[in-house]
Amino acid sequence: MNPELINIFNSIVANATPLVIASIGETITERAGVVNLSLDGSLILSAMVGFVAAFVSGSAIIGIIAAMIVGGLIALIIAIGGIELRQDQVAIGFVLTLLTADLATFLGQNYTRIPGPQILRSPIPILADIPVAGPIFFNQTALVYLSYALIFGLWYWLFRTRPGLALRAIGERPETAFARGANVNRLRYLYTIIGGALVGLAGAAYSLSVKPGWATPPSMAGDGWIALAIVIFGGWHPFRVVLGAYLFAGLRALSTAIQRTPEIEISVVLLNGIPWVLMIITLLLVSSGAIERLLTVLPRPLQKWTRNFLRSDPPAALGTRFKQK
Amino acid sequence: QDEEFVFGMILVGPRDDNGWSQAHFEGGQYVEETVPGAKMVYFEKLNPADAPETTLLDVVTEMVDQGATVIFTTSDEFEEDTAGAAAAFPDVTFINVSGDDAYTGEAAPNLSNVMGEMEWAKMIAGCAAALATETGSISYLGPLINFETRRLVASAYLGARYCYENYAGKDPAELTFTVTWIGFWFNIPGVTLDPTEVTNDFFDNGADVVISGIDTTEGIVVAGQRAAEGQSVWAVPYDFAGACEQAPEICLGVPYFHWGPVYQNIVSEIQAGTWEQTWDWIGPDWMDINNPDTSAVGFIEGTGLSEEDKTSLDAFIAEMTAYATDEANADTFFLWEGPLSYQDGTEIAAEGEKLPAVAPLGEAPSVWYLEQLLDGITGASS
Amino acid sequence: MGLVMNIELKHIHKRFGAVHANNDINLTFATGRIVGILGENGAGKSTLMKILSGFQSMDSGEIWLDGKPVSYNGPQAAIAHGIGMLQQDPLDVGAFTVLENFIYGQPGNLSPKRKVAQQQLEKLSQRFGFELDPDMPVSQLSIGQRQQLEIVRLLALGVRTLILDEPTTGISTEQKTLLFDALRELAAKDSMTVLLVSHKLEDVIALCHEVAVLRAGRIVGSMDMPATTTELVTLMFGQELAAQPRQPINANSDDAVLALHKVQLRNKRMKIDNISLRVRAGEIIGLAGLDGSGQEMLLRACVGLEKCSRGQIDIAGRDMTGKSYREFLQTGVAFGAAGRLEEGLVAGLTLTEHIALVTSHQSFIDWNSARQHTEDQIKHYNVRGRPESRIETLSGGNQQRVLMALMPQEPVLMALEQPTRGLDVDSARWIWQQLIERRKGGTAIIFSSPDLDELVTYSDRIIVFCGGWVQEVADMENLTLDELGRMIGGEGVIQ
Amino acid sequence: MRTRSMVFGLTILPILASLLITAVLIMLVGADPRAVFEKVWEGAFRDLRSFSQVINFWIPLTLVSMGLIVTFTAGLWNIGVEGQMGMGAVFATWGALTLQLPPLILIPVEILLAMLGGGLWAALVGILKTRLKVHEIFGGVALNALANIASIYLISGPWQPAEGGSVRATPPFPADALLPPMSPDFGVSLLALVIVGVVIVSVIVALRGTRWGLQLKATGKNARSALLLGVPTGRSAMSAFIVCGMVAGIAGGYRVLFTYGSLRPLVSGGIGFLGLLVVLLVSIRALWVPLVTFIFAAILGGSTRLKVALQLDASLAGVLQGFLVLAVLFSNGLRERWRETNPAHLSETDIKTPESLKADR
Ligand SMILES: Nc1ncnc2c1ncn2[C@@H]1O[C@H](COP(=O)(O)OP(=O)(O)OP(=O)(O)O)[C@@H](O)[C@H]1O
Ligand SMILES: Nc1ncnc2c1ncn2[C@@H]1O[C@H](COP(=O)(O)OP(=O)(O)OP(=O)(O)O)[C@@H](O)[C@H]1O
Ligand SMILES: [Mg+2]
Ligand SMILES: [Mg+2]
Repeated sequence: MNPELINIFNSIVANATPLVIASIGETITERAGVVNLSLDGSLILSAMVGFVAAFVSGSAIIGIIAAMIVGGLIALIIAIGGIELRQDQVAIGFVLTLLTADLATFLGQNYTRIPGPQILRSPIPILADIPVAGPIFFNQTALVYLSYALIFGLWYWLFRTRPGLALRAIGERPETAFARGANVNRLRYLYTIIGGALVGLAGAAYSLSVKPGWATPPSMAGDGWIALAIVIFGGWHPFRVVLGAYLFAGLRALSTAIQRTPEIEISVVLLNGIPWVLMIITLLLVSSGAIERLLTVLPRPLQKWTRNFLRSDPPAALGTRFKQK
Repeated sequence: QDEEFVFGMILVGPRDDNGWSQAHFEGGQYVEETVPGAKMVYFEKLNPADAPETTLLDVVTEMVDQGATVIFTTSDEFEEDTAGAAAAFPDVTFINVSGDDAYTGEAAPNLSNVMGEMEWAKMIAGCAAALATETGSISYLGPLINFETRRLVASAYLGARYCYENYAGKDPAELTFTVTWIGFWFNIPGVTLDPTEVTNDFFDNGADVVISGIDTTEGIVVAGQRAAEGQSVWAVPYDFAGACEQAPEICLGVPYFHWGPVYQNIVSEIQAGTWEQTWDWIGPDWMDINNPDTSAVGFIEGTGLSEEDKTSLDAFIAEMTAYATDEANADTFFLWEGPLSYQDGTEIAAEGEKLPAVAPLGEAPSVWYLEQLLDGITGASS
Repeated sequence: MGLVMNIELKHIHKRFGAVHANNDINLTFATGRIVGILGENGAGKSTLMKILSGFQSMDSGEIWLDGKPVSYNGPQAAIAHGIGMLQQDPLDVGAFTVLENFIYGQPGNLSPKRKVAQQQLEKLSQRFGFELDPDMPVSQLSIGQRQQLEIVRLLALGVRTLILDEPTTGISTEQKTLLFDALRELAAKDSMTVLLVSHKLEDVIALCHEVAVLRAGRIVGSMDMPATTTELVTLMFGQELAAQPRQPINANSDDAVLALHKVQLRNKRMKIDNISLRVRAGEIIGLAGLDGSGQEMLLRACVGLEKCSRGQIDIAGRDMTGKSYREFLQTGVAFGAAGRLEEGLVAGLTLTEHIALVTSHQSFIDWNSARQHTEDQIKHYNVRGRPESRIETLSGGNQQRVLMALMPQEPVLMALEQPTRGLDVDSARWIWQQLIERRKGGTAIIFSSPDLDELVTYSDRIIVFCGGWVQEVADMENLTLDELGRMIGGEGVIQ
Repeated sequence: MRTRSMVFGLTILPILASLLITAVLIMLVGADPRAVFEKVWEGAFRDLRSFSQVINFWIPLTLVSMGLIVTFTAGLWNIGVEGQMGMGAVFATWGALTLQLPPLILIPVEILLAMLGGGLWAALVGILKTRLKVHEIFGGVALNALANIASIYLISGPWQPAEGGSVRATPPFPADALLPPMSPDFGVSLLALVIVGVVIVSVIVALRGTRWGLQLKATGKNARSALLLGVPTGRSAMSAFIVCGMVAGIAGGYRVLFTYGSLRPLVSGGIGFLGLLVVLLVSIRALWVPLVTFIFAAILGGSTRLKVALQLDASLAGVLQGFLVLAVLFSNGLRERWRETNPAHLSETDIKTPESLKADR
């Protein structure tokens, strides 16, 4: 493969990483039956706090921790409002989307465009030498490696462990989970906060690595919505979610590449619409049942294997409230 | 005992963007320091992304209310609204940077335009890039496409081509000069391309120098990141004297505006009652382009420049100074002489012919009203 | 396996607001016995069983196991004490596989041993003759299979007392036999205590050793079996219920109100071919079959909610194939779904708003007359509720009455899913009175029901759905419940 | 007694709480909260000119909020309202730039065009929702961005003035194409005020007294049941989107035909999102909308002065509004919980005794 192409794929993986982490976080939250709609604002606020904390302390790690706390706190507000006070989760999430973005602008106003700590690429010794895949996947930042761990970790947790069964059950049928000994609401709190903390981590991945620094308008604005769409496209399955995130980053890279190609004459402005058109198309793909239909075409043994992977129904109790006795 | 003199400063970006807006803000501060009694009121981030609900007229109204008698509207984006505000407040003087209303005669009598001749500094930027590049591939991070941005890209290109051939001693045909436009002066998520991603894309595709044409610092930030990861890449930021601080070790230098003396001049004239409507395009002080009290435009060499390249660059600047201080070259720019043609092949200056700095649009080609990019540049002209 | 388990309930009280659902309940269940818990709707049966199995807390009272008082919070703790309950709608997770469902809730370390669990599942299933594919998603099982899964799951957890709340609704005769055999074996061989809540007296008679009867939250009596249906009914309602007189149809015309010509219906799970049916005015057609055998699909197809993939549907002589539900409504059909608050009534709207929704045909609503109309309907249908009451505050029976009131006065055809679901004998009879009233006016009725008794009692003709096939009962005169049950289970189907 | 003071407390509490939080934040960046609230007040009500600026926010904000009352009633999250404003502005701009008509005809035509643009864009969200099952939140977010991009494309491309291309604005509209202000001192359009009045009254009447309104309500509460009761729910939802889109279109049209006098990028100015906050704040009670929008408009209008006078970022206004809505949602939740634990306050139809149930059997 020519080196430019490897570079480009490497950048796609790097650029997709915050999307991956955020949508994995949201997948966890939604698997537990809670919608955290605030992603777009959460990413912005946690990116700001992550950068400022890293800047003030001089340590990227402290920045990451601060960002995760912010993400977790936002999720906690959603959990209290949605679980304890039984208000519409979508409404709270939406208000928080706007509020946290404004809060970031307001509180971060004295920290814009200053150089601060960054997380740089650190190739993994032997793996990075694998032809093609090595330089693409293993010449990356620690956050990217962490995202790999999250992907496989979540898959293992969901489909191979007892607590994973409970996590899926509280999102699918909380009554059952309750009957089998789960403290549904407490678990929902827990996973909502964990999911939110991961969204916070994704915010830090922007401001400390992928789009280093803090500025207004925040450069990650809009990505939260895309991450939410990716979760749907990904059918709440970690592998497919990741596929969605990479696909998305790839197609976004394409719109830059198109401008570089003088043969294709298309208005620069219109090119910027591509991600949004893509977002609708991917959702259409899922909602039209095209993916489900694929399932019926497959031979039977494969069907069994792919059923989990290709599902497109949200967790049955998503966004609902559970009244624990 | 000094009578207070309030002037307004309206910025399109944040006052600390390390770029265009910060340069204006510091120009205002310069006036506060040098003109007794002068006091600045400012409004930053007046743009559709940061303050979607606020209009320029709202801001002007507030400023007049605070006692401002002269207001600087510091973006091409404010051209129409400044004209509207000038009509609404005939007693207040408006200075729009840049704009051409005062040139075309559309402006109300209380409105002037002023701009610095950044073209010179952009040529130096192009030269520095050409001296540093190892891959022979230079990328230009363009904002939106208009007359100003096209002529700045072209200036950088001309500087690069000239130095690549005459100072680096390489074949200019092998120089790649690519521009990618993000769609606005700075990143507006969801509306523009992301300059961070675009800069990464430059480096991924083999460029090793990025010249920034946008108001903000993404270009040098990404280059700094890449360099920290071990790549040999460089950047030329834009607009603001301190922009190199984002990543000094890979900064080749920065072409910048120094608005302080320009603004001080205007304010003094208004105070003295000698102000008259003008359309000003102000060049550098050729005695010392980096003199903070006299030069409107300058180029600060960066620490990323090697000793050898520094020598070459100084020689280039000397050559340019010699050209510019020669009376015979009045109202023309260095390197802007034929043969020059547009991207589509239309010739705009024949061999030996110099392109005029400005001529009414549609009557003759000129640097100010450059309608396309020059032949040899890769990237969209419109 | 001779572990003894003696359960004593002492002075149990439970209130829901003003409702005294359990009022000083004292009961003893001996080991190895199968006990029937009877009572009309709202008597407090489910509440008591939920308290015993930890699903609900009691206000006061004590539970003694083997002579010792115990207290537990939550069903998991009850299971740890050996008491497990099987809910009417089994509490499982549709998105899980059978094996995952079996594993979920078992104690153990982080990562369960799937092989070991699978062997355990297979061993238990084999013992009772259950057929459970471990990799099948639960959402694709029938109710009966889900119950079986729930039973083996509880047994694997070491449960000594098994509580079943209305387990025989929606399962085939075959599965019922299997279930009852298993329960008898558990009581006899394993000395387990089995508590059975049921409205179906014949089940109770077939299975139980003794019964206890609740009314309005109190124990009103108990008796040892065997006993006759009449004796049980008298104990439950304090009186003997008169048999419903059967009205002959006055089908004086041969014109079909509804005609299906070689209709094919399909969904993700099944395909039913070649359904042909003519329904005359005033006729009542019962649709029998296990849950999800296609009865619902057919009912919905008759009102345009389900598209036929082939064939033709006529309503009152008009070809309606491929028309929308709204167009069907205009021809004078009415539809009542099983889930009242999910499909039929709008929680959050008042009774008046419901009435106005179906009766206003002007752009502007005359709220005064709508209210007047609602009051009339409330009187006519004997609804306990006021015009401004929100619909969800009414009890199930009253909601069903409102649903009737919302249907057009003289529809050509009524298609009803389980019209008496969840209603007690008394309310169910009232509903049927109303329906029979309408058929006199020429309305044809087509309904489905999991209750064979109801089917046999009220239908003029019965269509049986089984495994993708439909078949009409030929000899209605001599049809017995047993026979119908066997047909539902798949016997005697002409393939 | 206790009940009333409790309910009152739960209404006043969120307002105090959000003011308090905002004050703390202001101190956090080293400013004086009193001065901030003072400047905002001054900025809004200093003189006729500043007051007219408030009204100029109030007009589109009220329009949009009334439109959103309709979609919320139908149970729809019309986040796409921003884009609907944008498209209203684009269509009105087309009229203003190209049509040569006497003002008496031109202005109504422009307003109709704005309704058409907003309605069309809303219909797209509606089709995605009702036919293609794409959730309206995602359809809306994407179409917002696309409306924006479309307007920037038109501004910098086809509608670009000959002498320079940028994404800043179209050339100013001819004077005849603009809505006239009431007086030079009070820069507010009388026509727009009349339209707002008509919209407020019609939405309230339509939701309370018409079959369409009742059908919307039923669709919003339980679309499946509503369908089975004979409500054309798909059509209901579509009509709610379109009505909201048309009203939002007028609001967008107002921004270009009065506020700016030309088309700008992001012309909606975030007013659509603010409308969503308003409707959440009033829990879909239409009567409260004009008052709440007035308060929001005053905060918005006042915050320009905040920035000029105190150099505080105007995002503070958004922070205050956001906290207010959040606090109200939370206090609603607290109130419901409190009611639950004090069942005496349930209306008597909520629970019946077994005796009364048995009475008529
Ligand atoms: N969670 C609850 N909240 C309020 N009231 C309740 C609740 N659960 C039950 N009730 C009321 O308690 C009474 C007893 O209900 P229960 O479910 O025990 O009756 P049941 O005998 O099982 O009736 P059915 O035969 O209809 O199942 C009813 O009046 C019911 O309305
Ligand atoms: N989960 C619940 N929460 C609150 N109230 C409830 C609940 N369940 C039932 N109720 C109330 O209890 C009363 C009885 O409800 P239920 O549906 O059990 O009646 P029922 O006794 O079965 O009567 P019917 O024979 O009419 O169905 C109703 O007023 C209902 O509002
Ligand atoms: Mg009941
Ligand atoms: Mg019950």
